[in-house]
Amino acid sequence: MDLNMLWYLVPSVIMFVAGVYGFVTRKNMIALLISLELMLNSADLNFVIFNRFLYPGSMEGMVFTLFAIAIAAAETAIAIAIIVNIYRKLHSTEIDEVDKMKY
Amino acid sequence: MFFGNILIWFVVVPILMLAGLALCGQNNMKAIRGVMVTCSTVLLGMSIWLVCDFLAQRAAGNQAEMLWMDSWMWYKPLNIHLAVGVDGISVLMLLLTSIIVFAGTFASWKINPLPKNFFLWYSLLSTGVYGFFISIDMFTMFMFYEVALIPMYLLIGVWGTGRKEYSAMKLTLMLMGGSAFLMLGLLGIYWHGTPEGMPHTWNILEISHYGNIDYGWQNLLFVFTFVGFGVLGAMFPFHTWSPDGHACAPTAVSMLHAGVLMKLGGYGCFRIAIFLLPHAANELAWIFIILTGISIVYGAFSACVQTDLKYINAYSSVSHCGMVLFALLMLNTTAMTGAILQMLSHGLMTALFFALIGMIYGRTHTRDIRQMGGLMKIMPYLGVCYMIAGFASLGLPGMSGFVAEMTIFFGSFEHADMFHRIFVIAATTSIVITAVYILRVVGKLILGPVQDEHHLSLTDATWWERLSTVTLIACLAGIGFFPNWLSETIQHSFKPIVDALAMAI
Amino acid sequence: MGYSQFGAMIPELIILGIFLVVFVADVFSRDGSAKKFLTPMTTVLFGLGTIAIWLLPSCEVSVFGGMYVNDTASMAIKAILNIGVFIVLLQSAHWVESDEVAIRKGEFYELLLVTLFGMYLMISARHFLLFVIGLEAASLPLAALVAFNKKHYESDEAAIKYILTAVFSSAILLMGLSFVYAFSGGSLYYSDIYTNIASGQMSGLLIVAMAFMIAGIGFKLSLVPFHLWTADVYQGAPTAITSYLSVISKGATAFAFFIIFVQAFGQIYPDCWEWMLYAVIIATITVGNLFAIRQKNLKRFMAFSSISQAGYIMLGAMTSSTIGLGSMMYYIFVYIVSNLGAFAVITSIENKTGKVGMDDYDGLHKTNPWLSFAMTLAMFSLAGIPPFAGFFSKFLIFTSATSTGSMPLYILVLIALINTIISLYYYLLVVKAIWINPGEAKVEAFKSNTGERAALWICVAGIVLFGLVPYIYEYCYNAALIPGLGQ
Amino acid sequence: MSVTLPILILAIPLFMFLLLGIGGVKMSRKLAGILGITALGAVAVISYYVAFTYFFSGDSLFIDDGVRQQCQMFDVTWLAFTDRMVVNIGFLLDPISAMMLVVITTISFMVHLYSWGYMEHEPGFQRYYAFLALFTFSMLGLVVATNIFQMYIFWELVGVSSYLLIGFFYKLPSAVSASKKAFIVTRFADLFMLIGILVLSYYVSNAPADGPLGSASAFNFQMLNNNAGVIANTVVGATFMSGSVLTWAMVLIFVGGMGKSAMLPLHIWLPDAMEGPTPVSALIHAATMVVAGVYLVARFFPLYCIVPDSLTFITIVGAITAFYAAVVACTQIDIKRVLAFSTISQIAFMMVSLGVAYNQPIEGVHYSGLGYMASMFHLFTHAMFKALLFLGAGALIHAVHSNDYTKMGGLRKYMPITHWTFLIGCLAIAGIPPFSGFFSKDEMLAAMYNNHWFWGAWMSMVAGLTAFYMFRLYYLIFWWEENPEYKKEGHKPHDAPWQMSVPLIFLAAVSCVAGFIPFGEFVTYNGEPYHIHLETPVAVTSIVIALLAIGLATVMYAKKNPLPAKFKNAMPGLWKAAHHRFYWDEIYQFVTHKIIFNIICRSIAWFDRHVIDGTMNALAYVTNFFSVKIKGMQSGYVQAYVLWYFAGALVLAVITWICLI
Repeated sequence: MDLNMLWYLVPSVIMFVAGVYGFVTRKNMIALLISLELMLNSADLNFVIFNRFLYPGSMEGMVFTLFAIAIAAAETAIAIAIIVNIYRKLHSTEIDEVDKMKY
Repeated sequence: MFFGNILIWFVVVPILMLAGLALCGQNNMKAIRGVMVTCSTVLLGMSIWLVCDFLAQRAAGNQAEMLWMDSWMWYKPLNIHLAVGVDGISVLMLLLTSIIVFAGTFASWKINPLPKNFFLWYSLLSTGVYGFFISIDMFTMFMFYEVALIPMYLLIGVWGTGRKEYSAMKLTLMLMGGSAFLMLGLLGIYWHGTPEGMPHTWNILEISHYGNIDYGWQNLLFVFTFVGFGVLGAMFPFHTWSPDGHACAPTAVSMLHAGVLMKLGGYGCFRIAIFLLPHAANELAWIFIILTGISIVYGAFSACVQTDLKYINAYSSVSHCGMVLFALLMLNTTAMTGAILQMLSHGLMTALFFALIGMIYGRTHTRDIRQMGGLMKIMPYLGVCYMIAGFASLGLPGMSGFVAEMTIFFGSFEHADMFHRIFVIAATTSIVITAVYILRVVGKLILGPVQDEHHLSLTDATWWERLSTVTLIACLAGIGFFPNWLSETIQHSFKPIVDALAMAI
Repeated sequence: MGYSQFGAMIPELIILGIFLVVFVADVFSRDGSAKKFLTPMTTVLFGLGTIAIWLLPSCEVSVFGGMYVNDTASMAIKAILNIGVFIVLLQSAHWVESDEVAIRKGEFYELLLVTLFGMYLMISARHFLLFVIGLEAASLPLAALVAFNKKHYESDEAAIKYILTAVFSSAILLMGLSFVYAFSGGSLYYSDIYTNIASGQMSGLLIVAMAFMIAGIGFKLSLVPFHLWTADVYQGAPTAITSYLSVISKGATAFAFFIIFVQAFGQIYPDCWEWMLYAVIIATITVGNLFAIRQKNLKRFMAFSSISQAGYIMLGAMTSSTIGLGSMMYYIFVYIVSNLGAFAVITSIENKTGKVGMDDYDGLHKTNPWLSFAMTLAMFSLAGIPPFAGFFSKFLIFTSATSTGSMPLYILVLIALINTIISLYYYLLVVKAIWINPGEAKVEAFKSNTGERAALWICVAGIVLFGLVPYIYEYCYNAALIPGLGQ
Repeated sequence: MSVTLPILILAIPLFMFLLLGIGGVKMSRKLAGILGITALGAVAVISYYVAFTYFFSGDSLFIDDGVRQQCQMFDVTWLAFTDRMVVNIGFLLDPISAMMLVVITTISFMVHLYSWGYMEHEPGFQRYYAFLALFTFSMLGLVVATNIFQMYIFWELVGVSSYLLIGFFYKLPSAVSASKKAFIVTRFADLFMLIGILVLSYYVSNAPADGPLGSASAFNFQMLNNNAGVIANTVVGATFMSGSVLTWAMVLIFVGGMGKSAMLPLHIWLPDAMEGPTPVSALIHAATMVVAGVYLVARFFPLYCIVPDSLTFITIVGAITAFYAAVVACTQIDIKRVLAFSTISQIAFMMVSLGVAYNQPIEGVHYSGLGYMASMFHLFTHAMFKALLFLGAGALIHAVHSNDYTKMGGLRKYMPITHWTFLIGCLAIAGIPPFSGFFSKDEMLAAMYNNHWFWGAWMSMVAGLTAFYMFRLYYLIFWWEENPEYKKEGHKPHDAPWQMSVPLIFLAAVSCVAGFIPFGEFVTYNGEPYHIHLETPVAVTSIVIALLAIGLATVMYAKKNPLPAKFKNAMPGLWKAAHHRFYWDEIYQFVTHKIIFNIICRSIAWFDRHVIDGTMNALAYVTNFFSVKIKGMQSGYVQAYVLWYFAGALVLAVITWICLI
């Protein structure tokens, strides 16, 4: 069996969709962060796949992925800090409770 | 030289007026009045001088399309200039503006509250109007046009009466809606008005000289520009801002707005829509003739049943301004001349009306004609003035209204097409309906027995009110008695426009 | 290659320099009253930096193999943004001295400067890697800034909404970018992408990629429907940050958007993203306006107003020409002074009284005529009323949008114009509250802080002069004369 | 004759109007009165001089080879619509205008003098004289107009002066509404006149400039009248609703005349106009303004002759009006209204007389001269005796303080001067020789019989009715039964002061002798003299009819007796209808108030408020509606936001995909 690009891409897309789905349906903010992480990773994966299969001669996608991972880490850090802050006030990490400002 | 051109001073003086007012104390009436009277007198003097000098130059054989032409680059990348120049029509419009600003200053002698802010916005409004009339660059024209529109909101909202907030908002939004269409039209003219290889230009004369806009675009842009200006010209069915707006505005603002600002609409219609898009004007005029024809009759009929003095006058303005646009659309020199005469006449007359209504309202605190009566007995001066204004409005010979209406009717009837002539006949019926509503008001308000005992103690006009009204009446009668020089001046100025129209058939 | 290449990034270096000075001063000074110098120092330093950037000779620099390009347009937009940030600093001077924040003001300045640095990178990036780094650098510290009022729950709610949406949008952007990468021929340089994506080879993937790119960048611009975080965040964030978000971050992103879509995807403009942008602009202007009509909280109101303004800004991107870019930069500049003018008033009043409701402005002119006056001017300018600058910027952006003469663009402009009427309505509501609504003034007379007043003066001067003086536009236009753009 | 005098004729009254109108408030009554009377006296003298010069000087300018010429004393451009449509203000001197100058200034002077006594105690005395001066100015301007447009200008001005004078007692609602009615009805008629002028001038001015019409102004009377045939040929192809355009134009112009001259159905304003001061009624609504319609037809006579259909129209309108007004006059109670209807009837007489004056040879004889001349002659005599009657009525009202004859009766003993002068007036109008009315009426009847026996017979009947109702009035006022009120102290009626008596006597004298003026020598349609000769059969018949009618009136009204009541009861329906003027007012009331005001105006106003305005409000409402509808989008849940976000991106992609691929 020949492992062509599609074999990698499909899981990546599934990851992405799972991330979106998780983000929209989960109630816990930490779970949301995990979903986001899934999405980011799927994008990273894409970069690597395309680099590996389409442009094997260059490294741009790989390098990009490294940066993206770093950024994802930073995002998570800040998000967690904010979640902690919210937890102090609401004693909850349910995303549904954070809806005071609307319309 | 920027300041060497007299036209620039028509904008500079109002700006100085603004600056002068800004330096005055909020309630220092003396200083505020001083600034206003000085500047408006200067403006009036300048306008009169301008008219005289214009006539002198024309008499001396200066046949240039526009006089005092000058152009300063403003926005280089888009070739936007501050281009000024006037022809016979513009100088008359400037004169009209000056007269009404002058009269309006006296009509709002005792404005309250916030006199300083009132005059600040008032001056800004007049800056816009002056700027509009001196510009021959579409951009600056449009800019001044909007400058003139927006102060209305505050002027009505703060100093108005009745449902002022609603009216102010409606007026502002509708006029801005019109200018939205207008702006699109102007953009179209700008981008399509120059031949390949020439820099795009906003200059009206240059665009008309190129005559480059293709017919499809012309039709589209004509509709946009004409509707855009038509909203301000109170064209049916876009006139509905006018009754409410005028009814709620303070005296001087109604005067300036109905007297001058509505003329911006008519002026723009021929200066831009008809002049620059002659082919479309020839082709599409009939649509707007129907609309404006409706305006004329419809406004007059509506005025018949109103009970609020200002509403009556506002609907009458719809009718009269409808006549302006109607005549412009007939696209011949005489009718268009009539339109300009009607602008002048209506401007003065309606300003007089609003001034008088303001004065009456200031005394009786009501504008409902059912609650007043026999004012001739109580305040004979105002009563007589009201009757004079009424006669001017219904087209009494010897008053400007007659001259204007007759020129319009005879000019419009010159149209070769039967359809147009029948519309003219329909439009002439307005002179009867006008008589009906004017006499109805005069009969109820000025004549007849005194309705309200409390009114018996009221006083007649004060000196500043007299000054304001006498100025306007003198102008009305002046035009009515000696119309020919005006008519000739205007006719001459229409030559380029009529030529453009003739070329485009 | 060499370190000398860093020397070419002068604006960034200036920001970095200020950042370092502030950072060091903050770290090595004692807490408490001793930090009083921090605010004036930062402001002065930043002011000097701004002047320096304005005075820099605008020569085209391209370093790191073309990843970073500092052309005239980039320089100009940086200079413009710098002024905006300077005004933000001035108007936040009072707020940062408040008890709650004073202790952390160093962090405030540092984070602010970092985000600005990120925006500079976005602006100058000609390679997607640099762009993404810049974008994130601009975006993430902002989350911390939004949460800066940590005693206030709203601030936290705003922050969590912001950060979650921001990360989501980064994911979308990266996803889109990965698809782009698939077509790019192995290089993420804009210019390489431009040559590799020709209009012939349209595919579903590319369309999705474009949509995701627009969504990802549109998040920062708060284009509809990617805007939903905006209102909540603007409302919850400290006012200084709200004003910063509404103008600086928007301006930088709009510029980057233009550069990316013209320089990288210019080839597929008519096939693909023209219509996406078209739809998004219409939605942005309209929805922003429709929401703004009902708002009672001025900060939230300004949020929706800024959404619709973003739509107008993006009109400049509809034509990939010099005039479009020039008008867009000009619009951003004018928008900066107008919006910040409004925010300066809102900040002053909020700092004094804590009131941000529109009702609280009833009869303001009786107690605070100057603030009323400034607010009126700002509203008029935002609504596009001459002779204030907003009119000119709107007019010019409409002019640029119609410059190709194509009918759909005329229709777009018409829709935008009709929307200006709605926007005029709600801007006038503020004016109405100030001047017309009856009743006693709810805000007592006060004298605002020097910094706020200075900010206000700058804004008012800008509102009045930017339109009447043509040099600003000419500056923008000339700056926008960069290669690769049509006239 | 220099142009100074014609200019003065117009300028003095105008100046007096301005002087008294602006400065009157500051003047004493006496000064204002004297100024007004003196000025008008001066105008009268000048007018006499001008007319005298015109008729008798023999200047070749005025009479050439025995034919009287039209002469434009001056003609200055007032307003130029186009090269071919130039409005001039000028002074046209020809037989009819010279005659009218005399009539107007005479009556006006008499009225000025009379008013001094009559209006002595009224407030606004100065204003009254100002308005009189304005009216005189306008009327003079009207008759000397050199072009139709000038005529229209002054036509409107007389309308407004009439409005001002009818509404002089402005505190009385009835006066206000009467003045309003007068103005609006005449304005309505003027509208048709304007349309007529529009049509006429359109075709004339668009005739080729190198054609026979030349490039003269299309308004000019001389040009139009001299080229009537050419004009008819020019517009020969143009028809509208199967009528020639020229016919339409002339009929429309005539409708303007119908309004001013109170022809059916536009007569309704005139009876109401009696609300004005009585001298005003004498001047405006009896002698001068109301004959403007006749004057207009006479002025345009050559053009009317070229389209005989329009003359037929004039004849029919006139005939119907004359009969109608005469019948109504028999049943009125208010003496001024009787006189008003009598005026309508007499003017209709003149109209018929013009209408029957075809310029076509009948059995080889041009009869047109007769009808035209007779009409003008009657205009002249009628002005004198009708003014006399009105002024007499004024004296009565002055004495009795009422307009109703029921409050009078037996006054001959108390007011001899009034009585005798009134009687002379009645005899004149009844057509009894040797009073002036006989001669003019005789000529008119002759013209009518010459045209068709029917018109003659019909109008003879009207003449009989005229004699009847005038003497009914006369008897009821001066005979019948003496009002017991007079016996009371302080209520004794007496003759008026000299200011009022002098005009009465003067006009009575004129009415006695005016008939002997050889009118045909002066005023004819073509300027050639026409020798008046009595047509014996016509004269005898009409005298007999008049005497019979007077006899009937004597029998019925000379003494109090039940005969009138019997007649009334014999045909109550007819009497009631006639008394209510055949319900014309009610019909108009219905049309204007119920239909136009209530249905059209109100529905338009409603439409404006609710549909047009409603549309604008609806736009705002819809905007708001959507604003509220979409607020759910901003639900506050970040997950929903993200869902929108993602869905938005996908939708964007999908739509683009569908559209492109």
